[in-house]
Amino acid sequence: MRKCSLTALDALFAKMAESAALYLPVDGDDGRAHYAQWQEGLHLSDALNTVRSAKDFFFPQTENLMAFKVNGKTIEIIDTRTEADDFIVFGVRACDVRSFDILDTVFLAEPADSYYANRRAHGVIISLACTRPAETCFCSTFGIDASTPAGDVVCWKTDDALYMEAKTEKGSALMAALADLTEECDTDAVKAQQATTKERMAKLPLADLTADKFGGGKTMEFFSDPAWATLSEACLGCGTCTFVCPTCQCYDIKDFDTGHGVTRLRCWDSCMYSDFTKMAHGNPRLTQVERFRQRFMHKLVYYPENNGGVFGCVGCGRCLTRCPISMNIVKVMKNLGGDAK
Amino acid sequence: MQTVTRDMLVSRAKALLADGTVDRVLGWKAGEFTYDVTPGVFTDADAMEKEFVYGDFCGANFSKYLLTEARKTEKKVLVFLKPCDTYSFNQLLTEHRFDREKVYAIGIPCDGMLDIHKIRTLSAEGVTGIDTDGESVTVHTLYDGDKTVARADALAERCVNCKSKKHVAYDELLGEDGEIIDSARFDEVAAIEKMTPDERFAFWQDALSRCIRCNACRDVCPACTCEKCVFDNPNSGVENKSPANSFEEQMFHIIRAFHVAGRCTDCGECSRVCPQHIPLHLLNRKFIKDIDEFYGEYQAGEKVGSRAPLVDFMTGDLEPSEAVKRGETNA
Amino acid sequence: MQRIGVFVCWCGTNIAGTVDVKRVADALRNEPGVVFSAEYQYMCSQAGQDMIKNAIREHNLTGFVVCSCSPRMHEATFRKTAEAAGLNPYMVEIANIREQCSWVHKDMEIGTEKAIVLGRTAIAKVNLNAPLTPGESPVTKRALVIGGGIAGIQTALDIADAGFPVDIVETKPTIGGKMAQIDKTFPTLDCAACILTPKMVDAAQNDKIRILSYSEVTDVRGFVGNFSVTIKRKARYVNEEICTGCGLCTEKCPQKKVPNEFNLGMDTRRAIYIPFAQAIPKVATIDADYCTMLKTGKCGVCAKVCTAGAIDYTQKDLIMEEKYGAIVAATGFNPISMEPFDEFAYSQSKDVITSLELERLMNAAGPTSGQFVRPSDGKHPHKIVFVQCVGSRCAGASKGKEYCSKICCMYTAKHAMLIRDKYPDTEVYVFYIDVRTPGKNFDEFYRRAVEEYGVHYIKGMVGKVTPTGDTLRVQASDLLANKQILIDADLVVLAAAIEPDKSARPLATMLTASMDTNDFFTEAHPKLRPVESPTAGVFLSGACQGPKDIPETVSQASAAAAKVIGLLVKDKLVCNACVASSDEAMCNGCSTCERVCPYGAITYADKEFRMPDRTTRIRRVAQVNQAVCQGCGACTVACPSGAMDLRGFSNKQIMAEVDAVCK
Amino acid sequence: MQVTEYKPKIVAFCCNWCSYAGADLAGNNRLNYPDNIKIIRVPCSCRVNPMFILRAFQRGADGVILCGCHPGDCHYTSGNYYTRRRMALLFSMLSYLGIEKERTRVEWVSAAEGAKFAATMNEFSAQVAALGENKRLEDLRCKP
Repeated sequence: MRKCSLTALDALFAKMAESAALYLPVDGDDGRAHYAQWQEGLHLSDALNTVRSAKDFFFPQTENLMAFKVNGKTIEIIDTRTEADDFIVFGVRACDVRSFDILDTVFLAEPADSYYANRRAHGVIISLACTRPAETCFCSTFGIDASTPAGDVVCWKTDDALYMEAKTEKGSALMAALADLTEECDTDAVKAQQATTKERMAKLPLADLTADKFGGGKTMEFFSDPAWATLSEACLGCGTCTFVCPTCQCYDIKDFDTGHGVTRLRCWDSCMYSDFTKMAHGNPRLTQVERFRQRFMHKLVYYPENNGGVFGCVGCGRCLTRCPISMNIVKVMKNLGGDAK
Repeated sequence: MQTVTRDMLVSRAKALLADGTVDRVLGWKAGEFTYDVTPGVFTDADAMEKEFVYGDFCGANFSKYLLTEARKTEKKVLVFLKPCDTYSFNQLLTEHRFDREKVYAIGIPCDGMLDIHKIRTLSAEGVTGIDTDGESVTVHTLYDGDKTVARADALAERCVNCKSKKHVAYDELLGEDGEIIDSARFDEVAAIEKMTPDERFAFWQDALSRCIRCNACRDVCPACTCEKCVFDNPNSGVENKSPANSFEEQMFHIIRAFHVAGRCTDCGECSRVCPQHIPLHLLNRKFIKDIDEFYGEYQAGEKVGSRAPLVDFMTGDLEPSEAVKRGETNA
Repeated sequence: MQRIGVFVCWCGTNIAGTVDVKRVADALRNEPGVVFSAEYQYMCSQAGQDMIKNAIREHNLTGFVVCSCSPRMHEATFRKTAEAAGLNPYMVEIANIREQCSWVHKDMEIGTEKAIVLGRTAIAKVNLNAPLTPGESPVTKRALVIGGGIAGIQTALDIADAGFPVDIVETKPTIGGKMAQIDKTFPTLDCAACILTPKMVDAAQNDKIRILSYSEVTDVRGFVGNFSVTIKRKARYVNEEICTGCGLCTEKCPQKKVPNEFNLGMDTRRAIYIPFAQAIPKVATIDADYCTMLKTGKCGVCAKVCTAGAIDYTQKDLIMEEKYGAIVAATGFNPISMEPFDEFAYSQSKDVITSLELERLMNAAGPTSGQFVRPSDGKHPHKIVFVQCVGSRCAGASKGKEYCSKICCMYTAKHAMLIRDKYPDTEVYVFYIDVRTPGKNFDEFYRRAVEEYGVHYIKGMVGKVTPTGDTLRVQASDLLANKQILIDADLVVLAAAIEPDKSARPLATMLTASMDTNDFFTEAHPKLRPVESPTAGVFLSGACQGPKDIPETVSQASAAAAKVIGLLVKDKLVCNACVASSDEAMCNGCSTCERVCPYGAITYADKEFRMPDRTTRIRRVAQVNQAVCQGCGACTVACPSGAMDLRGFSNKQIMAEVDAVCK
Repeated sequence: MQVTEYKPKIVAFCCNWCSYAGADLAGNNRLNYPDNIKIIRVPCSCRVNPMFILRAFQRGADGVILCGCHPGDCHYTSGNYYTRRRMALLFSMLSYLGIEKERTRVEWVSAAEGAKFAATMNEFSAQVAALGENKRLEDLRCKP
């Protein structure tokens, strides 16, 4: 384990930014933290987490897949793929780091999504342990330890220093480059912080929430639950929960007519939208009840069923704070199966 | 704290359920925390007793839910309307969006609703509970103990700039009706108008670049009730699912605001729900301010059946070139 | 996928002089959808049209673009060509490469490039064109003539002669209009009443003509062939059916001080009156502004003396709604007010009069019973000055009209001649800017006034008229002699400009007929369609379209009648094919479109729909009456969801044009 | 160095009854105006949806002008009155968003005003040219 004094943090960031674009959470004008590319004068936010997750760097909301150039009656196909530039995402919390396991399962399984794989290969994730989890946090429900995140490099920030530990080859390479700015250290301060954080985790309002009743093989148990109708009755059908979610991975592919050709792009889609899964014959999910059910069944039942029991939620709590009508996965988990609180 | 209490609403709703006037009640259901109440439909007294809550975070405008709820009821659906909601209610009636006969509307006074984001910013993260009492709000937090913030500071933007405490539609009123307020709601618009074009462009580029095109602003908007929105219609020429670039962001927000121009009651739901805190109300209010200044004051939803400014004209209306000059006080 | 043909016209050298037509044809051949492209000297010629027809057959064209002159010129021609070759006429688009390209630009390179873009734009549109079929609407075989002057009367008589019923709506208690006030007519000098009143009687006796006097049009709805008109029949407090027109009441009425408008206020009439002896209908009318009975409830003399019992003080305005297939505007003219022309002392001296006032002074039935005397003292005038163009041809002036009132030169010559003829002891001076006499026998008439009757024509303007004791001091300039002139005149006659009647503007709004800046009705085409308004089914008769003398008015009146008859003989009208239509699946029924429709073409219906969620719902949806819709497109923009679209100018078509233009 | 004069792309929506005829008249009278202005014929100025204007900018237009009958002279009686309100609000909004107000215009041109049509187009083209390329309401994807 190595550490760097907080007074030298800027120098550390400057060093990192030399070889790759460095993104880190900074406070925005709206009083909330957003990712921004580091430059002299930008400071790491103290906020618990960013509004949008680090997913955006690897699976951006809009991505051009290919292009067609049209000239009169001829069409030329253009492969727009290029090798990605190296980049570093700093300050990813434990929950969001876990989301990459879920995204990787989807995008890196054969045939791998070359666009995603390209970014994963060139991106380094530096995680940051939580110290003050919020009332909306429930990562422990999914077995995540907020005090000890995964990542290429893991960091703990105390009052005076940033403690760092490489976890992967990419991480080790990065730490080697930072050797001049960091010093080897013991793990006492980190252990103390981890202990405190764990205590805090245990006292969170949602600490007792479990996903035990969900998982693979539970489709029949929950699919026809009458609670779906009441849970979804106020749902606006917007995509907020989907678009702030670090694990949602659905997309649509569209052709944009540029006037002189076509840009084929993919963009995030939301299962909450009425035209999601719309096919030639219409839409198999007729009402918002079915769309709403799909989103939560996917995270709590279908995904674990297909992926060795891993849930499709990481408990980051974004949907709890962002949903316009305050409906969210926690309320769903508590109300399904006749287990209303 | 609100003047009307949960018990007042529940007892009135129960009575109307009992006497057969209504068979559905639109109300609020408690969440995990104080602030995360969810709109819900109640059909029996027991459920109401168990789950119905009312308080400073019950800001959702129920009028749009009437589009679906009024179709489901056999008798009438009971809806509680804050003063600002009644304007949306009337506007929807003007546009024939639901059957007035299927609705029983109770006007409830409103003391302003609180904004959880403002409370978090003013107190601390990790809000486990909120007590309001008169002019102060006590916030219970995970790590910073109890914090007190002034109620006035915690009010949602739309409540700070409340335009009316007067109900323009109801079947019955709980408590006292208020007055139309001479609010300062256009001050921010005026401030932007005073900027240079470069500053205005930078301001909006910054705001609109945050858009994630979740459509929450549209989906919550009581004026957006199209059977098929142009942004979801592949044949409209403007359909797109993502804010692919700054043009898409601009186009979405210009068209969204233009489509509700003259129909927007300034209920403020769009800004409330925006997960990216884009000040959408400043777009809508720009149109309202322009309409007021160019064509005379007009409040959408004040009267059922009123003629919206964009489907009306005067032979002596000002020319677009003049309008642009007047709308830009900096010039 | 369309199979589009492109035909580039040279228009002789009109296009080919500035546009490389071959290059245009070659470039457009490569556009998506184009399967044939050619150029030719004159596409609109028979040979050119045959070339198109052959290409349609040989290449199975589904649509074509003609790069030629303005669509306003030959769109109809090429649509007919398409139809003749079995193609839907709406599968044709015109790229305007003459008026908007070759005639605007001088450089061949620029003109050619632009022509290619315009052609490409038209191709982009045709790619999205769909065959359109115009609807049909029935025709109500009855006409409405608004205005009962000589124009309205002639139009009504001609329409009635063809066998169609006609209503004449006249705001005054009698028909007759301005001509009834005129004494003699130029250039024949026959008496106006002698030729007008028989026509008035004809109209009254024609069983196809209904005269709605003392009435106004208050609302017009509908469209060509199907107008629905609201007419207010003002209360005249006399039962028209019973009144015999004996005139006893008009003699006995104690209220004697009512200014007589028929004599332009130069004498008085009673509160109950018949405007003039030959009035049609010859019935009395009570002037509510002056009638003591109506104002105070005390009097009732007329009711007492009326042996027929026709007086009805309780009569109310009657609103009637009638259906018509065609409407003729014949609202006529008025002399403009002389108030702003202080320099002529019109308001200071009774002896400064307008020409129309002179007509009444000289008329045997006028205020002086035909005695030509000064209004101030009843003395015979010996020196008379006529001032021409008062308020006419005032370009740039703050008062008056820019246009020539056309009739003044001739009636002034008439007046001068008549006075010199009857009273050889008078001296008559006419001040003029120009004397304009372009009519049959007009110049001969004017020459007679000068040569035979010794009227002093002086080219020059009167600067000022000052009442001085008994006379009027006229200061003027003689431009030909280049000197100032002072004349002490006994009478000054002003040839006041004429303007459209004030009722024309609101009527035009109701009719959705356009007007020029002077409030004259605009004709559909100044040369080729002079008696039609651009609004289908609305026709123009008489001075409401522009200043006219009587013969011209009567010819136009008959021409308008011919157009009306041409419309009314049809059993069905073919409607505009480019109309709005609502996609009911997307319509919200919000009523926004209805509010902007100027024709009331949109209505709503509750219909049952199978919804995407497989439920059934009754929804309120907009429906467009295709016979009523004129295709302006206001509703398409008002509609927030885009459910309302316009055939022939659809959202997609216009956006495709935008794309092609910006490419 | 070769200096090429910057030619802005301009879309002119013209109503069929007045302005399009006015443009024809300009041609009849051989009045010159820039070739970079391309006319799109619409039945009435009220047919022009704000979406068309945004579309033009998206597709690379540097200026958009709407021409209709003079107020009061609309072939459809009231269409241009609606246009006037719609465009007043739209243009004011564009300006509010910091987009140059000189890029948009509404002008009333009658069928008799060929000279006004040409003069307006010359003037508008010069005005837009002075602003340079449209950068604030552009869609980079649509650039060639």
